[in-house]
Amino acid sequence: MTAERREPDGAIVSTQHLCVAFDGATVLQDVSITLAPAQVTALLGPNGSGKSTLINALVGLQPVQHGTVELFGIPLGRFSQWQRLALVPQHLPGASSIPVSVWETVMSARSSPRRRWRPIQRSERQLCTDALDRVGLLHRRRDRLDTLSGGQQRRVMLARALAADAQLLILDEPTAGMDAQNLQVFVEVIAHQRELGRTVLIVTHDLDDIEHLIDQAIVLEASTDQSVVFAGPPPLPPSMHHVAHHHHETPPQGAASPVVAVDP
Amino acid sequence: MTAERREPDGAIVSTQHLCVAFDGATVLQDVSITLAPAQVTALLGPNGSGKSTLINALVGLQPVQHGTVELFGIPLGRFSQWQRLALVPQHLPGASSIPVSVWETVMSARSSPRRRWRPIQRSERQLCTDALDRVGLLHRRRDRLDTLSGGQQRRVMLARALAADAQLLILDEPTAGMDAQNLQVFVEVIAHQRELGRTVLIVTHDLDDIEHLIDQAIVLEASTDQSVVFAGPPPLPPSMHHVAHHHHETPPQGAASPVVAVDP
Amino acid sequence: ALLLVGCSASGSATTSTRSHPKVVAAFYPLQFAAEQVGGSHIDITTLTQAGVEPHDLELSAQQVASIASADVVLYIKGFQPAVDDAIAQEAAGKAVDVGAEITHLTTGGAVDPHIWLDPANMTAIGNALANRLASIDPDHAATYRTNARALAAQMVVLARQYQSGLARCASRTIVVSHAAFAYLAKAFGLQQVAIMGLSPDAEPSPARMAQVAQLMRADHVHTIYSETLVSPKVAQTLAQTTGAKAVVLDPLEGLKPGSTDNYVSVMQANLTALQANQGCRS
Amino acid sequence: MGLLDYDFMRRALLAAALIGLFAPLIGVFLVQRRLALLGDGMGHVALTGVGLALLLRTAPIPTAMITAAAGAFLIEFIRARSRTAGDVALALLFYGGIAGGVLFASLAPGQGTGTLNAYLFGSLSTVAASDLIALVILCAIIVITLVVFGREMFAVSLDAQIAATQGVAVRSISTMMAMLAAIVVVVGMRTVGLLLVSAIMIVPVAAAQQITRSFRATAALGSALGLTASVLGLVGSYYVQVPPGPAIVIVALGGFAVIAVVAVPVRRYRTTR
Amino acid sequence: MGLLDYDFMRRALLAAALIGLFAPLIGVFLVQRRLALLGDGMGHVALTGVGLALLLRTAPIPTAMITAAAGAFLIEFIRARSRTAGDVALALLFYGGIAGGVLFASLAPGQGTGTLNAYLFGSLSTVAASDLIALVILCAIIVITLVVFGREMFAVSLDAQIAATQGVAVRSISTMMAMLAAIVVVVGMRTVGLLLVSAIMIVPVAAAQQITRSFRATAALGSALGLTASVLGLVGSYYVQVPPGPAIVIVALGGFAVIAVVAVPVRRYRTTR
Ligand SMILES: Nc1ncnc2c1ncn2[C@@H]1O[C@H](COP(=O)(O)OP(=O)(O)OP(=O)(O)O)[C@@H](O)[C@H]1O
Ligand SMILES: Nc1ncnc2c1ncn2[C@@H]1O[C@H](COP(=O)(O)OP(=O)(O)OP(=O)(O)O)[C@@H](O)[C@H]1O
Ligand SMILES: [Mg+2]
Ligand SMILES: [Mg+2]
Ligand SMILES: [Zn+2]
Repeated sequence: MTAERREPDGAIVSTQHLCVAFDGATVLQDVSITLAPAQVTALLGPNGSGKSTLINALVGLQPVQHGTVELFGIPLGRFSQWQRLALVPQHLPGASSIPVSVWETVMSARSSPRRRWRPIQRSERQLCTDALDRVGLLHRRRDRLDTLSGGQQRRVMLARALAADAQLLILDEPTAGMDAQNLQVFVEVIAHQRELGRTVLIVTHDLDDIEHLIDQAIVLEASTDQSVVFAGPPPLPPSMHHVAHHHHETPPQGAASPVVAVDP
Repeated sequence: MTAERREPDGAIVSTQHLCVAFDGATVLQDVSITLAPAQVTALLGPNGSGKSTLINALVGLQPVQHGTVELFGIPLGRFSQWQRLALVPQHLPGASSIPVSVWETVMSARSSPRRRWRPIQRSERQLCTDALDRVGLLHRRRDRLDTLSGGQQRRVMLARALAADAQLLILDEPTAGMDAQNLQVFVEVIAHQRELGRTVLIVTHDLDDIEHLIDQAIVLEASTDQSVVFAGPPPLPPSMHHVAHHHHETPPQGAASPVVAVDP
Repeated sequence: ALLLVGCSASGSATTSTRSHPKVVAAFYPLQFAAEQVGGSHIDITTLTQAGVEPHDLELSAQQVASIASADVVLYIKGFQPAVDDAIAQEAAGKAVDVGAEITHLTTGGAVDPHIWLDPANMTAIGNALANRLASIDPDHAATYRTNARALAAQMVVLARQYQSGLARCASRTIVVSHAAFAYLAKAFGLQQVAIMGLSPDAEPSPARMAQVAQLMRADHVHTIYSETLVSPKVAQTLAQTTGAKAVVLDPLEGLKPGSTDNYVSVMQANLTALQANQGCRS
Repeated sequence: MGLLDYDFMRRALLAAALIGLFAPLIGVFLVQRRLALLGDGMGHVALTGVGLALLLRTAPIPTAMITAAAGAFLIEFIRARSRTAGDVALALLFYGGIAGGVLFASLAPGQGTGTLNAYLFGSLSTVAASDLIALVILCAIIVITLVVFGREMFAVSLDAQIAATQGVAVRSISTMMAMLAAIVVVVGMRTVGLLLVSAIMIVPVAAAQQITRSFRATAALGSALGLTASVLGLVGSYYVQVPPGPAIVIVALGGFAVIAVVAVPVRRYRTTR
Repeated sequence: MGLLDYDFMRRALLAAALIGLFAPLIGVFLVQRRLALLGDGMGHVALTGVGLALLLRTAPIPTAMITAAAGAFLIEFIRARSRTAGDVALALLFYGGIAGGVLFASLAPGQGTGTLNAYLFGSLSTVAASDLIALVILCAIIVITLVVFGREMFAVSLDAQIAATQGVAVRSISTMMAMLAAIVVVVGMRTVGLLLVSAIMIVPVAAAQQITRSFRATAALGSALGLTASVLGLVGSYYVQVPPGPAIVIVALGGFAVIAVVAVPVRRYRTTR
């Protein structure tokens, strides 16, 4: 890995009383969260509770009505060290007019303005190769991105974020549509990132898969005075179980409830 | 419901020795499957095993190399009763140049050539209202589709398929990115469809959620002589557990395995 | 780019053969003048084919080659951009800008290129060409000068016909669809009212059309002149509104394809049309 | 007023109102299919058709109509056969149309583009009674097609793949849309001018889609804006002495700008796109 | 051969080769950003600039350059500010450009579009040595910009939102791309003609993208096809006696068709799109 490995004392990400509204309809209300260094945080909440909106607000893609965002201790408005974070959005890229290969997609993680005057380093290529290899798609690197299956494309986007070699990883539903084996790989990837001291924010609807990796869970709820209804280390309080665990409300033929399952 | 409720004796969908290849690379090999009337089938398999490709082949979006497809007993080439099936694709619609509302998206399910000369019926509007209500998005019907959250858009696409009031529902990963509560709604929707005698084909990576509804499971595997490695009623044989169940390979802190779990 | 420096004049070095001088005319009226002056002693090439609107001409490589190897190129500067460009590149010393000899009229601030519609200007064009031909082909200098005088005589006759033909007319206002006839009008004491400007392909404004219609009513004008190479719709519409009739008046920017007319016969046809429709007594 | 004293103004007003009202209804599908510049493209193709007609000595207007229809067909063919996006297919046709037109013109000795123009370009101030009839027929065709095929056209614009699984004949409906646009352009350019017809299909729709939330509302607002711009622009051009076509287009663009300014407080999100 | 005896042919060949080689490198970004018709649009905007210059009595070419650059800026502004897709923003500029040009021309009395054209349209057979220098400078600008900003331009074309979170100045880079295209078009139209420069940016890229699997390969193949078409078309036009610009475009379109036919057995999938 090329990037310096610093362990800042302060928060990697923090927000204070964040409010976001669309066309007058408030989506996020008074959100104050903190992501500590080298922690894995799960962002939970039902559909439409504002998880993606929060992420967009954190990285400056979404103007906010009130409140502040700080990245690496710097207010968002003055933040410029973008090479320190990497984002995987919820939506897959749409159809492209010009063919784009898997390799080019991953390599595009390396195109920050800081690297403008430098030719591509051998180590950067290595980062991309490693990232693609890690998600098991190195053999597809020469293929058009849009000829890959949905789950494969999602893994390419993950590899792209890994190739950024950033201290902060923000992943919006990275496991949606992933098969069990790749989910396993994903869990290993996140564990490895945590070992490297990286901070990770993961949006998910199914905590079970990654629960053992989670240092903190943040639960959003739509249409409340305070969007954040829980923030702290797992396990979640029983009343919040429904936003984080999929399939235990209708126990299949009387199955034993798994670990955190304290069904309402 | 307006459409006639027929219960055909023969298969709703059947394929014989289907082969599909892209640019010479074979994706589906010798696929022969049958969907019986009023049955719910789960289509399983790892990423890239060809689930979406198979679905596209079934509905004629994907030319096939060898083999035959029959819908409602009619060879695909001569099939014309398209109002009898409804499809939810894996990918969400991309950005649209012209704003499209949720209601218009759902109503577009009613635009088959057969209804060309008929004005929209009151009953058709009712179907759409019911479908949107069922997925809990009736209050969003006037909003632009692309201002909805990912999970909400997916539910709109489901409502669209329900509004088609078709005998055969084909759903490609309908539950990806759905929260637990909506998953519950989804399970109820499918149960209701089965009661109505509808045939349903669902692609999923996590059988647990819907296992109790499943009459048949079909498991695809990439790069084998025969793409279909299992077809029959659940439970799956232990060796196939990995394609259908998410989070039990790394049992979180020694949890009890749920029902079908016979881990390899 | 380096290999091009220093050989820029080599392309035209092949013209020293003592055959007929090669004359390139940019469009029809210049071709006519060349034919009259050069007769059988020169080879004439015309860049604008019959029927083509000359304004937006494009040149093929062969045509540029013909310009490059010409001895004389006749053109009107500022009228056809493609020709201007080619001459600047290939024939700077050999070109004759026939407009240079003429006092230009300006229509609304722009130089009006339609000089050929005044016969006197054709005489000037003929003389300029004869001088140039005489200098490059001294053997036939006398012939060229004689021919130019003959052209001048023809033009004098034509001008006299116009003068007498248009001497006593009920109306001296000619309403035309595009402003091509300023030189003709000035030469023979007519008043040009154009619905559109110098370019025939602009859309007329309703305000201008209403103005012209009012003016026609006030001046009792009963004719609107449209042209051969451009749509007559404007003239027709206005004619319908005012109860006038639409008549063709040829601005001679080119001949129609297959036409056997020449400059003089077209000009005479124009005169006949003007006489008939302006209420002229001869 | 004086404005309606001239029958050419009365005809112009009627023609402008008709085209302003109905062209955006086609335009909304063009924008959705990324064919916003189809109008201009079709103009070039029609020009090629006239060039061809002069070369072959056939009747120019029908030939132009046929080439434009063939162009519409070709766009959909290119889209379907080669993996080429709509706007790229249009660009191919566009540049092909110009190149073809110039080539034909230079091959048919004595036929310049000026001659071509004479066959094609109308203008609002010179609309004849017969042109008005053509326009009314055109509007009737638009309305009937939309009533009968509108739902299928919408489904195809939304998602061609899903539409195909509903039994919609995607290729035919696509081609029909492009053909309809081609007819509008060719009839329109003959009567009210190419600039006006191709711009009025698109600009009001572009203005409307900034604040609407549905396809239907976009079409309706676009149509209303088209009508307003047509009437305002034409009346303005009567007083200011400018050609009416460009005047109407400028008014419509002004409408876009006004809505853009008004819409900003309405939607303050979306920093990049 | 005889062909190279004329130095105007040597200059034409060099100009065609340069533009054929480098224009597609810009075109590939235009196609990706759905601005395939930007070339023609910029031509119209530049025309408006000349109209304005005539009205204000300023120097036409610099004014055209400035309006084209302003146009490029405006497209990105419209995209960013109003929720308007790239092709629609282009259409607005396009129709606005024509309407504005005609209006200015009609306001500056006695200036027809013919006068405007004189300032803008070059042609391959009349390229001057000074034009060649402009072209070489242009190509140098293209190469340098691509080397320095190419990666950021690619990231923005791929996904503007993600690029923004990488610290790429999306608005600036977008505007830079459009500006670059505007410069190519304005310099190109003066020297080799508008049709040729705007078509050669797009057609070879459209041909290439049918069979390539990466952006880089598309750019490279597009560039190679552009060069081939330029040289073949120019040489052909010398022998067949047609204007060289359209001839080159037709050859490039032929390349598209050939690749489309060759590509069908390669990719037999995708019935609708
Ligand atoms: N551009 C927009 N305009 C208006 N409303 C919007 C816009 N984007 C999002 N919303 C609304 O904001 C709410 C939150 O959306 P968001 O995408 O953040 O939800 P989410 O928590 O990520 O949900 P999901 O689990 O479905 O991804 C939703 O109700 C959505 O409709
Ligand atoms: N258009 C195409 N061209 C070439 N290869 C393709 C194309 N579409 C799909 N493939 C390949 O076919 C294989 C199967 O793809 P498919 O989308 O059917 O997988 P899937 O089972 O649906 O996977 P997922 O669970 O990720 O959705 C993949 O390896 C993919 O790369
Ligand atoms: Mg989300
Ligand atoms: Mg799939
Ligand atoms: Zn003229």
